[in-house]
Amino acid sequence: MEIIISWLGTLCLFAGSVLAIISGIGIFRFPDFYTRMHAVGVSDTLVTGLIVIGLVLQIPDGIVIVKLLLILLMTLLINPTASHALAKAAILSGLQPTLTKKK
Amino acid sequence: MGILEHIIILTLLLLVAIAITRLKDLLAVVMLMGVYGLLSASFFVIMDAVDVAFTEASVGAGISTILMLTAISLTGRTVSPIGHKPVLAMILVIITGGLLVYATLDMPYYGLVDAPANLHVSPRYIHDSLHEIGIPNAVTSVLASYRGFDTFGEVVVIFTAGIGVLALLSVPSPTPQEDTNEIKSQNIAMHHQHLVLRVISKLLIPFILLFGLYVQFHGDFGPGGGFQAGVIFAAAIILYAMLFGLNTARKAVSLPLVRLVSALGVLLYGSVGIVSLLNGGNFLDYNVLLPDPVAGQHIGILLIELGVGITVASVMIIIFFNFAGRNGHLLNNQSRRK
Amino acid sequence: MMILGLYSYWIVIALMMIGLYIIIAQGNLIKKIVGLGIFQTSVFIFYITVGKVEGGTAPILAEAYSQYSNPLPHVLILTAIVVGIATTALGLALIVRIKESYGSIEESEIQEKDNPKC
Amino acid sequence: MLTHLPILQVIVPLLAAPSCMIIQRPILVWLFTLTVSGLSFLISLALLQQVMISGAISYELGGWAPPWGIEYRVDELSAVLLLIITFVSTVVLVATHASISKEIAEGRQSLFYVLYLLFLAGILGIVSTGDVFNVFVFLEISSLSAYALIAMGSGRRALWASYQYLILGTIGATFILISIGLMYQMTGTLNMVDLAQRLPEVAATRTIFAAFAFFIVGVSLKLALFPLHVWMPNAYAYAPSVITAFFAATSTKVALYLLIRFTFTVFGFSYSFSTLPLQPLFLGLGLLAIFAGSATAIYQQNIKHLFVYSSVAQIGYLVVGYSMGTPEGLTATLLHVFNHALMKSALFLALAAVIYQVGSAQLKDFRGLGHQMPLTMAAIVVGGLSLIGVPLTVGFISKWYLVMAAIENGWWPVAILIVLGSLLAIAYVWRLVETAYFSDPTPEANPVSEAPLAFLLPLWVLAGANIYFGVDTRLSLHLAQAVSQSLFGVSP
Amino acid sequence: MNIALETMLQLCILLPVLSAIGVVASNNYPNLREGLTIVTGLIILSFTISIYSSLGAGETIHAQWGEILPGLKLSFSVEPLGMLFALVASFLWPVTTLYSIGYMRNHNEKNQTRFYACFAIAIGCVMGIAFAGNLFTLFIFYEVLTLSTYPLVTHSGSENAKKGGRTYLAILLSTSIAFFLLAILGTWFVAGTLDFTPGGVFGANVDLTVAGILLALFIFGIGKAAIMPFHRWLPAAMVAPTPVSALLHAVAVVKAGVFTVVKVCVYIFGIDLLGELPSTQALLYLAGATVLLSSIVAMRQDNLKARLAYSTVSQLGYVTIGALMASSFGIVGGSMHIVMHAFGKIALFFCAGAILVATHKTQISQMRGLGQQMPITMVAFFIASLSIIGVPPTGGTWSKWFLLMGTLETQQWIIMSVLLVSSLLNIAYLLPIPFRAFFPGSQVEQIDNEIREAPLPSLIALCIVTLLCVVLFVYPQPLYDLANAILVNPAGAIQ
Repeated sequence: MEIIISWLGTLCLFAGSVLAIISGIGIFRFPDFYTRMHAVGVSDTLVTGLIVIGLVLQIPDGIVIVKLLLILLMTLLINPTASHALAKAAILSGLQPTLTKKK
Repeated sequence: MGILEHIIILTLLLLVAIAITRLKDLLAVVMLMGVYGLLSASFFVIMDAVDVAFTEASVGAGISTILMLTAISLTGRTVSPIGHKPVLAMILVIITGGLLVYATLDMPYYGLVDAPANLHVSPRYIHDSLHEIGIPNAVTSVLASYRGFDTFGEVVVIFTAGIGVLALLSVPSPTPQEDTNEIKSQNIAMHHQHLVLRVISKLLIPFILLFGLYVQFHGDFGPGGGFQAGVIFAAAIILYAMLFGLNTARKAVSLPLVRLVSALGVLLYGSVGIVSLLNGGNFLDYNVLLPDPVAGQHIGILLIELGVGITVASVMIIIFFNFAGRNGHLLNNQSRRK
Repeated sequence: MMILGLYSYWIVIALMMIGLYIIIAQGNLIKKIVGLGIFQTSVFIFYITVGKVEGGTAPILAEAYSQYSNPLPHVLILTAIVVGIATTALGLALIVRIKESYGSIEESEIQEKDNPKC
Repeated sequence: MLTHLPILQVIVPLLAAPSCMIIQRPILVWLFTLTVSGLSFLISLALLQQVMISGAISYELGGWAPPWGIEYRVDELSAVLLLIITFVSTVVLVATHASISKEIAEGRQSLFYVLYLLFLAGILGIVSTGDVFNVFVFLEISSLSAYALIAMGSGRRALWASYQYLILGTIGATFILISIGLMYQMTGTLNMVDLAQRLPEVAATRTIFAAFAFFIVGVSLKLALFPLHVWMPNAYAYAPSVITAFFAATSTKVALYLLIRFTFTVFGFSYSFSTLPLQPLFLGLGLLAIFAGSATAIYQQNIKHLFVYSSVAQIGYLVVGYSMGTPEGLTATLLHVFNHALMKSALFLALAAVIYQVGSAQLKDFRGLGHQMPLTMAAIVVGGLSLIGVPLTVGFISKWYLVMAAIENGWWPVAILIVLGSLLAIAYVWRLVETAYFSDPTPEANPVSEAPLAFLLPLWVLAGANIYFGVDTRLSLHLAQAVSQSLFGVSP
Repeated sequence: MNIALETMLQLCILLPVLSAIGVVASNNYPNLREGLTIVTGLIILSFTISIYSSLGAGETIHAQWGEILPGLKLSFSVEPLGMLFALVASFLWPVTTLYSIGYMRNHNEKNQTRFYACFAIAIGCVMGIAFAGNLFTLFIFYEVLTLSTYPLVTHSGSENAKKGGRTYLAILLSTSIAFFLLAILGTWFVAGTLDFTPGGVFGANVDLTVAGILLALFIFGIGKAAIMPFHRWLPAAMVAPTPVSALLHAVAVVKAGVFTVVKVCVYIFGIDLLGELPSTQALLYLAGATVLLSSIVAMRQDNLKARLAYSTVSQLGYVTIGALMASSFGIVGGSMHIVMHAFGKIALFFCAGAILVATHKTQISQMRGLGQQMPITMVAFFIASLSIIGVPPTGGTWSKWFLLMGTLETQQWIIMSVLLVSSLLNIAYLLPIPFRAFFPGSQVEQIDNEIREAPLPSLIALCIVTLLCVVLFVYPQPLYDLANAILVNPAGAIQ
């Protein structure tokens, strides 16, 4: 049983890391501000989620789990807000999304 | 163990630093500065320096970034390229660096257990502090008791900075009449813009304050202490000011009061020392505060940490408010003006 | 062995020097302050590296561990960090005032404003 | 309470500073500050007397024995420095209220006093602490308050000067921090006495050499030793007048104290002077400073600049005496520390008075002041003669000892150079005196009256001291010799 | 009166300072002010005389004013040479004051108070120099003398005066600080004492080269002795009001210079050592050169005061020569010349001043035929010139005579010829003035009868000093005794 849980944890951690890398690539590859932000904003939340869960599964210790879950809660709250704020700032400062792919 | 993380983090630090030298956009520079702080904080974690990491994260990545952002919002964000080739600077730097590298050649290797630094003074802190001070966090006990006077100096330094900023930037606060009008208009303007932000932050701020208090009083047992707590506390207020407008925030925490409080923090710290003087001990000797020395140490550390927290928080607030108040506008209007 | 034992110091020195270089070479006042920050932070890293003990853990005493890293450098650096932020704050305040009264934050422009002839 | 004097010396002004925030009203704050400074002057007197009787006093902060706790250690050198600092500060403060009320906006005056006290506490702490890291902390307290105080000066140039000072000063402080780190790494201690015992074992290492080099560079920056003096002229010239008087008299002295303290107490004389080429380096730089400083001073139109450059030269004298590495040389240096503090505070205070009355301190504004402000100008003349080193002034005494020390070292050329250096002083002092006494005021200049008593009183206390200690040298000489003997470990 | 001699000695130095204060206090009452000055002068004169007589009675007088640096006291003692100088100065002070009252008032100068105050302080310093018991004390008063006379030189405050003052101060201060102070320090270092001791302070086994260097430093350092190339200040100082030039630049300052030279030669080096030093000869020739060159320059001056100034430079050379010849005759001649030249030259300056006041003429070429209007002045001028030249019946004869004896004694033929030639030069640049005045020669300009003699006080002073020039010829004995005593029994008493 232990083994399976810890393996699940490892899996989550791995998946999270891969996702993180992918979103990192996304930042570079995507054409304009908004799409890049999309890449980060969406995936990051998921990444942190996965990693936290992974850790929880790895370390079965009461107080630690509580702390981790708190962290998860915070990120779930803050990450989207941050992306929202970014996008808003971009719009307010008059940055137009490029709808057609640049050549 | 360790080598991998080392190389990764240190290389990242190097990259960031180099990027900073080359960049021409101050906003990016400042952001990278924050990244640099965060990276070094995580490096400190690897180095077992959790308290330092905590502080560096809250200061290097937090407050100082905010201050710099505020500053560039006032000064503009473009850097005009340097005309001349800084050969002299290069030479100077190379000489200095060369000297340092030369110095390393006789250094004890990294992490050596029996390096002189780890043999002479520090063993006592590790072995005896538990029954001399009675709190598990050796860093806190050294910080607050063995070298308590340094910490007092540190508080005074931050206080000095606060006074200095006041002396440089303080502007007479607006008359209540126009004040209220301003607030109204701003509120209306902002309410539409920042609904989400406001809601979320309203949600968060209590948590932040709570966390601040936790850090403040948990410092004896885990990482944390007055300084980090103060910064976190200030961060909450700053967040509030950013979203609800400086003047609203001024309503919540009046600057004159904050000034007074910042002084009181230092005085609190000092008076602990004075009391121990009067009880017949030396300055900052907590053993004499209570009949039982260890209990005395406890109460003493608690009080001075409180003093630190109060001063740091209030000074940070002073600094930020004076920066932000420098140009009558609200802070986040800056981003539009760029 | 020497490389293994000292490389971290060398990288840290490199960081310090980058900071110092920014301070001296850059003409933009804010960038100088940033350089100052990097310089100081790197010095902090150096201190902390000195205090690290192989196989040690964070100096929060518990029965579980016997080997701890050296707490003293941590304390010193806590103080030093505060000093750093204080300096930064003051420096930025000065810059804001300079911008207001000179209308620029470029060393060269300010200097030629101060003595126009030369 | 007597046993607590060393710490009281520092925490009295340190705690007084935040208390000022509570008082608020400038005039009251001023009186409060004055009282505090006077009090710490008394404390320093008591300390000096104790030290002279019983030798160095050690005080364990927090009751933790060094090297685990921080130790305060007041020996002859520290005691003398404390005396000088507190004396000058008190005297200068008398004139401060009047001068500040014209130079600084009403709302910021109380802040000014807070910073003043913080600076005072900072340098007092540097001088009395026995822990190298504590030195760094208090160095920063004093520096930060110094930047702010300078920036409060009139005009935008003050801001720019203060910024430059901030950058260079911080670099200097960080260098010192690096040096402390290296020392700690090699010895594992931060306590000066302990360091002194443990350094010799590792003295041969390249690390300690680097530590030494970094310390020297850092402290030379703070000391404004030529050619690292670039920050000083503007910083002092554009600071509020009283601040210039206070800084010029004390802050470079404190840097010199650090230099002496580290090279003699921490690294040890033999290491500092035998193993390393410290002597020729400082001798050369000192002589350069003397001539470069004086030569630049001659061409200044702003009298504040003029005297600041002369300070650069005077620092040169100090360093030359120090570089001799003999008890006589050190005695001469310490005498000059004492005497130069008297001269410069008198001169700059007089300038403050002139600025208070005339509004600026350009050379042309001095035309005819000899008749309009006789007492102030007379004080300037006394100070000037002292700078030149005319008999019956303190300047002569220190110059006499400096030259004697050089000759006893067999350094005839140096002796000659020192003497020639003082000729340059004639040039720049006399330009001022001549303008003040023998040229009539420009027609458009409106008539000026003598400065108020608030200036004249402290001014003449200082000018009188300039003459008194030039005639009766027992006190200053006794102190200087006691200090150098204690540093060289010779029994007095 | 029965005041202890020590007290008198100290009062001689203190009184002038006190009177200076008094002068400043009595700013608005000119009569009180000048009266005070004269009275002080007379008191001091009486003091010096009584000290002198007691010296005859064979007492030794010392006084001390505490220790400035360990081993360096402000000490005073009376010995013949100093006595000589003190007598001259203290005698000429009241006379000059008398003169300057007439001069300043007729010339209605401004800042007269400052003038009298500095004047008094200057004399106090001169007294201090005369009675100084060691080099240190002497140096201090020497410097203060420089500073206190600077305002007198710059008195008028005109651009020209300021320039003069600048040169004056620059040369005097810099030479004294750069060389004199260094020499003193060197002496202190080598000999371990600065007290004036008969026969010199250096032991038998002193390094001659070092001592030689020190001597050179002394001779150049004592800028007031106006040895070339450091003589420029003296002509520059002629921008001062005439009484100042008269007292200070004929007597006090310059004589303080040469007095110091003699004193150093006798009491620091001692003439025996002096003879052996390598540098002595060279310096002797330098002094000779000074004498000749300045005389030649003097001939080419048309401004009377300038001419007198250069003549002073050359006459000072005599004294230095006398001192450096390291022979008893030389010393006697030199020290006597201090006195003789003092009287002669002050008389000449008084005349110049009188002419200036009466006719506002400064150029010699304008003075043809002045003899008719101001006979007394011109006669005085004639006699004084004789004294400077050194022909009977004037005091100058004796000093020149002893100097020549000295050259004979030491076989300094070159120096001897220098002395002779320069005497001829003196004739050439001094005598024509009175001659032209009385016998204008063929081209007689019309003479305006407006011109009268100078105001009475000045005239009286003028006559006194001129008379003394003659008296000193008839009755030089006490002077000679003093001068002789310098080497015979320096302790003091004269038999």
